[in-house]
Amino acid sequence: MARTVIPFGPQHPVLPEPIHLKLVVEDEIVKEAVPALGYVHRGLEMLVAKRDYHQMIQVCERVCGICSMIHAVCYSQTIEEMMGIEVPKRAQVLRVIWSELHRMHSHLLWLGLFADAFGFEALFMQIWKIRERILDINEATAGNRVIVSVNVIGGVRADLNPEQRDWIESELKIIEKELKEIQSTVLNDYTVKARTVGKGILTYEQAWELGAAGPTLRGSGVKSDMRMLKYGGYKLLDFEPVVETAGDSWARAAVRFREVLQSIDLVRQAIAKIPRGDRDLAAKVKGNPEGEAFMRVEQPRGECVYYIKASGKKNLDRMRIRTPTFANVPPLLAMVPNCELADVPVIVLSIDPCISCTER
Amino acid sequence: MKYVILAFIGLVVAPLAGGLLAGIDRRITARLQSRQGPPIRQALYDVLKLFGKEGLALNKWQIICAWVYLIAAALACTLFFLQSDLLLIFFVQAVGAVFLVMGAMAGRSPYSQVGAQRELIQVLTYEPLLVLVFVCMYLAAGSFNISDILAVESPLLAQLPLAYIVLTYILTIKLRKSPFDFSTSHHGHQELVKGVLTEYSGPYLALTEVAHWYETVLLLGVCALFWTTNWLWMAVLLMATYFLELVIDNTMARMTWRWMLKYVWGIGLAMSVVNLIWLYAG
Amino acid sequence: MTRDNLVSEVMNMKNEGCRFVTMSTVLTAEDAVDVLYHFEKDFEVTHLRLADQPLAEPVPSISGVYFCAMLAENELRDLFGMRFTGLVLDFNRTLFLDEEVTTVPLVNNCKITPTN
Amino acid sequence: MLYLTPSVLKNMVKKPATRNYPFAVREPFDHYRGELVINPEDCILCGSCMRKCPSLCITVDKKAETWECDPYACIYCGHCVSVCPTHCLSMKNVHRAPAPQKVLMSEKGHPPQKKKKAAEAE
Amino acid sequence: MFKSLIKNSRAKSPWIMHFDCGSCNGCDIEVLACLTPLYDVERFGVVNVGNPKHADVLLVTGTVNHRNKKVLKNLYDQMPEPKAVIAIGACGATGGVFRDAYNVVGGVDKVIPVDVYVPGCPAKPEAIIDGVVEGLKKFQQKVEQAG
Amino acid sequence: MSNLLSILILLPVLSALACYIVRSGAVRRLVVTVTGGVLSVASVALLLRGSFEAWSPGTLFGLSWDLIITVLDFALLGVILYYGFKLKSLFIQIFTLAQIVLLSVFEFIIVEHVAVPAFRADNLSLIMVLIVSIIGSLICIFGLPYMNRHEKHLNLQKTKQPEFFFYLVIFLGAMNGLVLANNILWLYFFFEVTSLCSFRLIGHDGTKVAVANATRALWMNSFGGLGFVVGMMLAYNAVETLSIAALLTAGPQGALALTGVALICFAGFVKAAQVPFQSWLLGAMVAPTPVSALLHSSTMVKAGVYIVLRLAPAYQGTLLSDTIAICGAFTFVACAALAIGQSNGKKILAYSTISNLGLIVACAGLNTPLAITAAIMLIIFHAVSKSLLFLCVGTIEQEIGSRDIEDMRGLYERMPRTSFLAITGVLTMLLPPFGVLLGKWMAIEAAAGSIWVIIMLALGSALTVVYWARWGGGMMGSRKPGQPSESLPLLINLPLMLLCIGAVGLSAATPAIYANLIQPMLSSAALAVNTTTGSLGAFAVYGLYIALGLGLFVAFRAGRRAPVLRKVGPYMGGANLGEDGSFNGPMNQPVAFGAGNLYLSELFGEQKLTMWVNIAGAALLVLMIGGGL
Ligand code: SF4
Ligand code: SF4
Ligand code: SF4
Ligand code: SF4
Ligand code: SF4
Ligand code: SF4
Ligand code: SF4
Ligand code: SF4
Repeated sequence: MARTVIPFGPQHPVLPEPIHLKLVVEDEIVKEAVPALGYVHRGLEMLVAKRDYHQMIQVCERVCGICSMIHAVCYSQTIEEMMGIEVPKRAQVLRVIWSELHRMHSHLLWLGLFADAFGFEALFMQIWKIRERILDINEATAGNRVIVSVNVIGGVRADLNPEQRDWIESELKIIEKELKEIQSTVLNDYTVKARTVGKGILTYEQAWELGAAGPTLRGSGVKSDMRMLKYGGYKLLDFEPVVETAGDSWARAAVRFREVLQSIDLVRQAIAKIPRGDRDLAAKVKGNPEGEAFMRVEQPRGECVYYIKASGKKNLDRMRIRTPTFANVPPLLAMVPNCELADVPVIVLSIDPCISCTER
Repeated sequence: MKYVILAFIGLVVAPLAGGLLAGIDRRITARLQSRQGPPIRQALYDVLKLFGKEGLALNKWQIICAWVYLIAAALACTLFFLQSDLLLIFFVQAVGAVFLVMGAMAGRSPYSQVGAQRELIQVLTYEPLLVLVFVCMYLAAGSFNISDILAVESPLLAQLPLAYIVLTYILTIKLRKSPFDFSTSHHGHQELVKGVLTEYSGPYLALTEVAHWYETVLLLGVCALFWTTNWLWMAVLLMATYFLELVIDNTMARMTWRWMLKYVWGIGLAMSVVNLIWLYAG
Repeated sequence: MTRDNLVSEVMNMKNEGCRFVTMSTVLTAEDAVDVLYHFEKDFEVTHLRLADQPLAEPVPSISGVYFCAMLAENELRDLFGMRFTGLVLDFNRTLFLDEEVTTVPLVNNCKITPTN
Repeated sequence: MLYLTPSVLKNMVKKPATRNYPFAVREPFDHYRGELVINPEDCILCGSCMRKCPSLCITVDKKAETWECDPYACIYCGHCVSVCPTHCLSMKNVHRAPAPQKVLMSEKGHPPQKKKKAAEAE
Repeated sequence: MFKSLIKNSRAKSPWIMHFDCGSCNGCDIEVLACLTPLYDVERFGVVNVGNPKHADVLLVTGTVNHRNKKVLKNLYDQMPEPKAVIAIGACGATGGVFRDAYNVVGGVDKVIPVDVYVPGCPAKPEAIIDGVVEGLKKFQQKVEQAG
Repeated sequence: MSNLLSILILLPVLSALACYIVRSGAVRRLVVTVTGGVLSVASVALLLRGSFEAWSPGTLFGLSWDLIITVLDFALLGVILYYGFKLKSLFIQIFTLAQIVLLSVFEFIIVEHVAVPAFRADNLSLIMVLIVSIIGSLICIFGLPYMNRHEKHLNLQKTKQPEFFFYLVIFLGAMNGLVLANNILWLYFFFEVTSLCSFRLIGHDGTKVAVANATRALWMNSFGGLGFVVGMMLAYNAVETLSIAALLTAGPQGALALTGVALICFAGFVKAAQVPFQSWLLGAMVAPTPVSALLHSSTMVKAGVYIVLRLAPAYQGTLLSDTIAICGAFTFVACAALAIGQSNGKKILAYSTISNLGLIVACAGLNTPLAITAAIMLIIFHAVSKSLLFLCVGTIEQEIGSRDIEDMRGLYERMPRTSFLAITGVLTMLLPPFGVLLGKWMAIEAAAGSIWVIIMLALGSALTVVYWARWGGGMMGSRKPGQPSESLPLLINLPLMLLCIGAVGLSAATPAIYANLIQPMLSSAALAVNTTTGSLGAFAVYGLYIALGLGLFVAFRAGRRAPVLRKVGPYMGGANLGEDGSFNGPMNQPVAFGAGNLYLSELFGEQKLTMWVNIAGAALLVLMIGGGL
């Protein structure tokens, strides 16, 4: 039987980013899938040689424009650990707020794209409509919609005033209401389930062994969320990770949808925890970092790892970033074979691929 | 004279109406998605623009196929307005459908090839159902001729409710609406990009678009035959049907063709058979 | 840890039920690197270090043990010009880079030596 | 099935959520980091912005007494604004307009010892 | 008459194709946001077709690198005339923060002619809409020059 | 009259002998070509003389022809039995022995030998003669250069063409005899001759598969022959005449006679490879292409449907009629479904043939004037188009070394002329304004009153669209300007061109065919058709067909005149390399274009589906024969 060879990408309307999959299909069943990367590779890790460690924050933010905030947090924490800087509590809490806002907008963005991948345009529109409110919050509080650039080594450089806090609370209420409205569509709609349930199954063992991360890992029943490490402001908050056990695309979607609701809760908790008196936003930074550090944080797509080595110079010796998608690509390669061609976008998107951070 | 006018309607007015309908469709779709949407005449602008663009196609077969698709669709539509035989109209439109597929297969493009295969599955799904709907109409009206069907005293819908539901399935497939928009889609975000239409460009894409308008009008015409006794109710029926299509389009995910083949065949055949038996018994 | 017991050490980690997190590499000299293997179990991270590994010498691949190390090893092939023996899916320096890039990016821009 | 029906029908009867940009422009947020502008009058060519800019897009040339920025390489992070000792840099709260050509922002700066004098070169 | 109809329709129906050319996603998601209810560029007849053969306007976000420059060129070549290219964000214009990284070639104009640059990092949806409008103006000029 | 009939029946026999005895290529070439020409002319002449009621040959050397035929009959069965033993096929031995016994009983005990006119011809017979003589001859002529190349491919030392053409040509005579026969014993004789010929032709190449398939063909057809003998006896029991004409005018005659008719129809079913007997015809694909073409289009299988159609008046209005319709419709849909799972071009053609024969049988079973008209139309147009397609596939196979439709993708680039003809052939099988579709249309209209039949027809015709459209579309392709077209021998080119022109031209002549040939026959059978409505009314709105034809013409002109296109490759997500559909894949390696059709193997996979189809088909057959009782 003759096989069709489909060049899926680098440019493809359902792939938001350039990645190429050579798909060999037979009767529209995928028999072989080989990826080609490198369409987004810029060479960021090398920029440490050309930027000082303060400037690198902005570069790290642009590893990924979606969870930029969390990259910056992770980078800052790594440097802070090396230099032994105590970040003011207010800054820690504020970092959580913006991080969780990023997680929400990232998850909603993804849910929309996911809906689009199985051809549910109206749902996409509905979700992205909700998401705009979060971007408005970012823009009003941090000065930009997606890449907020509020982190500096030692803290943050923007604050929330009481009116803004109230406004965020009221916006969150609206967001929560609108999310509840689409909840049954996302989780229970017959057509949605028909396209997601049982598609791209990753068992608990597979997920663990292939080194999956984030919702992809939690969708397979592994209780693993770096926020359980209680880094930064998270040590002040109640947190219990969201886990689903089915291991299919539906489970991953469900994890993310429930995490959005959880993030709303975390933001509320964090707002309540903003210290009253202490107005300190950033600690003073002196000198240059030295030594080695390894830091893990939870990004919307999962565990992000920074490894930094410095030797007391303005420029770092080495910065290594392992982003969650990098970890989720091998599981993806295990999920795609023997699925239907029509399910390829669904399965590929179900790991919430972020190629720009994968390739940096 | 009457026939000249009818032919004119079928040949010239119908596509314009189809184009406007496409615009209204997009506008309402936008509203359902809480968007403002394009102007009503947008579909006409699009096609006019396409006619002014550079034509790209992989080979001349594609161009021929695009033309045949258009001509067959136009002819089928004209025949409809001339009140010809339903089966004849069906076969003439099938010419268009087949050539669309063949055109997509004519080039070495994986996307249009896969699109063509899926389009064939769609043809495979709706054709028998459409024939059965026509047979139902035949049994109810005693003839395949539209003029005879028009002469029936009471609305066909009363006798053929299930057949009408089957027809809405067909309509969903033919209008390329979700959940059955997998061979090509009005929305670009689809795993096949544009499926059968991927390799058509510029004026040739415009031809297929106009042909699609003809087909839309034709199918709505068939729907209209279910309530011919009263203009008002006919209009209500058509509007309700079309609006229903839009709502379906906007409340469902795209399904796969395997699913469609199983369920639409199963349900469609079952309903047609029930309706047929009912007619035999009645 | 040495090059010889690398694979068996990694095997041990796997048998203990560890998850492979990633590998990192740091230049320690002009042409030598430290290779770090990071593993996780119950939120505890374990690092294995293959110290002062000369770039010219191939390293045994652990992608046979952890398939997911394949990407990381290919990346090091691209960025440091390292070689791995027994790599399950070898992109041979085409994971990220095209022939237009004629230097090994993270090794002080030395020219690449063309390989088969 | 059809869980979304109430929502879409509601959308149908409600006013669309669309902001009619560019025909109606909503009030911009105060803190939005939009177009970077310089008041060359106050620039003392100290070069702090040049050293802090993560995108390396500002060039201060003390000899030629020029301050240049490539707004098409600027990432609108605002660090230059916060380090500028004379507060001559600022950001509007609207974005910089798209243009068919890339032009450099190029200003004549004034070293501190001199008296202030408007000298713009464009 | 037909000719003038076509001409008028051109500016009313810009079909776009978006190519992410190694962007950090910041600009991408803003391009996508343009399609969503709040910005709804379909008001101007914009459709995101995702297929170069149907597109009139190419929106490019991100930096050009050695691998994707060939893709970019291919896509541009596959678009039927008349066409326009809009480079979005600092990366699309010059390469942005990344422009001195080893695998970055630079802005989009290193590979294909660009008609409009939209600054920003990321460019706001409003800026992108402005950019499309600006692009249409140029588009119209080009068409008029061609006759 | 007598001259024409002798030419039509005996000339092929003589020519065949000539081919066999004079083992020279040149002579064979001359003999076959001339025979073909003469046969064609004779068939037209016969048509012009019109139908005749009865005609019997005189005697040969004082022996009555009836006697000769009887002797030959037993001789023939003897030969078959011989092959049965030689091939060690128990089935053949049993069935043939049973036939010999029963036939002896029948001939020597039951039948009173009164003179019955041996031949008779109504328009149906005349049309069949035309098809056999003209199309069959063209195929034989095509076979001349084809077999030369074929043997070259096989590296044969000693040519086997004399036997080949012996059976091929004699086949034509037997077919002519079969369709003209009035005496049922004669019919039986010719029927058996075709069985034997097809057996020899299928096994011609002598490979293991060929022999096995030939054996299967023979045992199945012997089974059919057995049915024929039993049916003949039962029918004779009821009407007490050997004359088919008399049998028909008598109409349905009670249970036993009806069972007899059913059994004769059963023989026709086997011959027409209706399910569950489709396997012999599929197996026949191993034979050289002219054989397949001959079996499929104008001879063998058409003999089967001819018998069913011929007997239609004898079971009109009975339950048997309905069951025949359902059996036929089932074959139509089942084989169309099976065809979808195939990528072997010849197999697709085979399934399509069986499927279409099923449709014809269904029409016979529907047994209304409209349906009978549809059946005859289908026989005509199917024969022309199918032979064209077979010959095209044969030509293509010799050129590209494959009969797989996947390998024919983009064939236009390499063989523009043949692929153009093949595409035309596909279109004539599938779309209006071509004749086959017209037949289908009438069939659907005729079946509208019969719920199960119409459902199966609706499904079947949709399935048909799928396998034809993808084949036709797949053959289209790009061509670089100035690339030379392929060159073919005249004797291959000519039959192809004639058949193509025939397929298209005859469609245009449909109304004339209907008015002059079919209608008179039906009205003579006192079955008036109201020609002003329905599909027959379409003949009145003939203008539409002109419009559609004109549309096709306009489209082709538009295509030809289209401006020279800028060369751009197909859409490959931007990774395209050049224009031939290859792209830059992982590791920067070029990946070649590849495309395959959907075969839906889980739904239409041959193995699984065949089993179910066979079970259902057998059940339906039992129902049918039982229904006669
Ligand atoms: S996954 Fe990577 S590329 Fe994608 S948004 Fe996140 S950081 Fe950016
Ligand atoms: S890990 Fe992915 S989502 Fe998170 S910041 Fe990086 S690129 Fe963005
Ligand atoms: S006084 Fe001189 S340095 Fe200061 S702002 Fe003006 S030009 Fe710049
Ligand atoms: S403009 Fe940017 S690059 Fe230039 S000196 Fe200032 S900070 Fe550095
Ligand atoms: S706004 Fe854009 S161009 Fe400017 S620095 Fe940021 S990414 Fe680069
Ligand atoms: S805003 Fe940021 S990127 Fe732009 S010039 Fe200032 S420091 Fe540089
Ligand atoms: S703009 Fe401000 S920071 Fe930059 S050189 Fe002038 S005074 Fe210094
Ligand atoms: S311009 Fe900024 S937001 Fe846009 S892709 Fe480049 S770095 Fe990302």
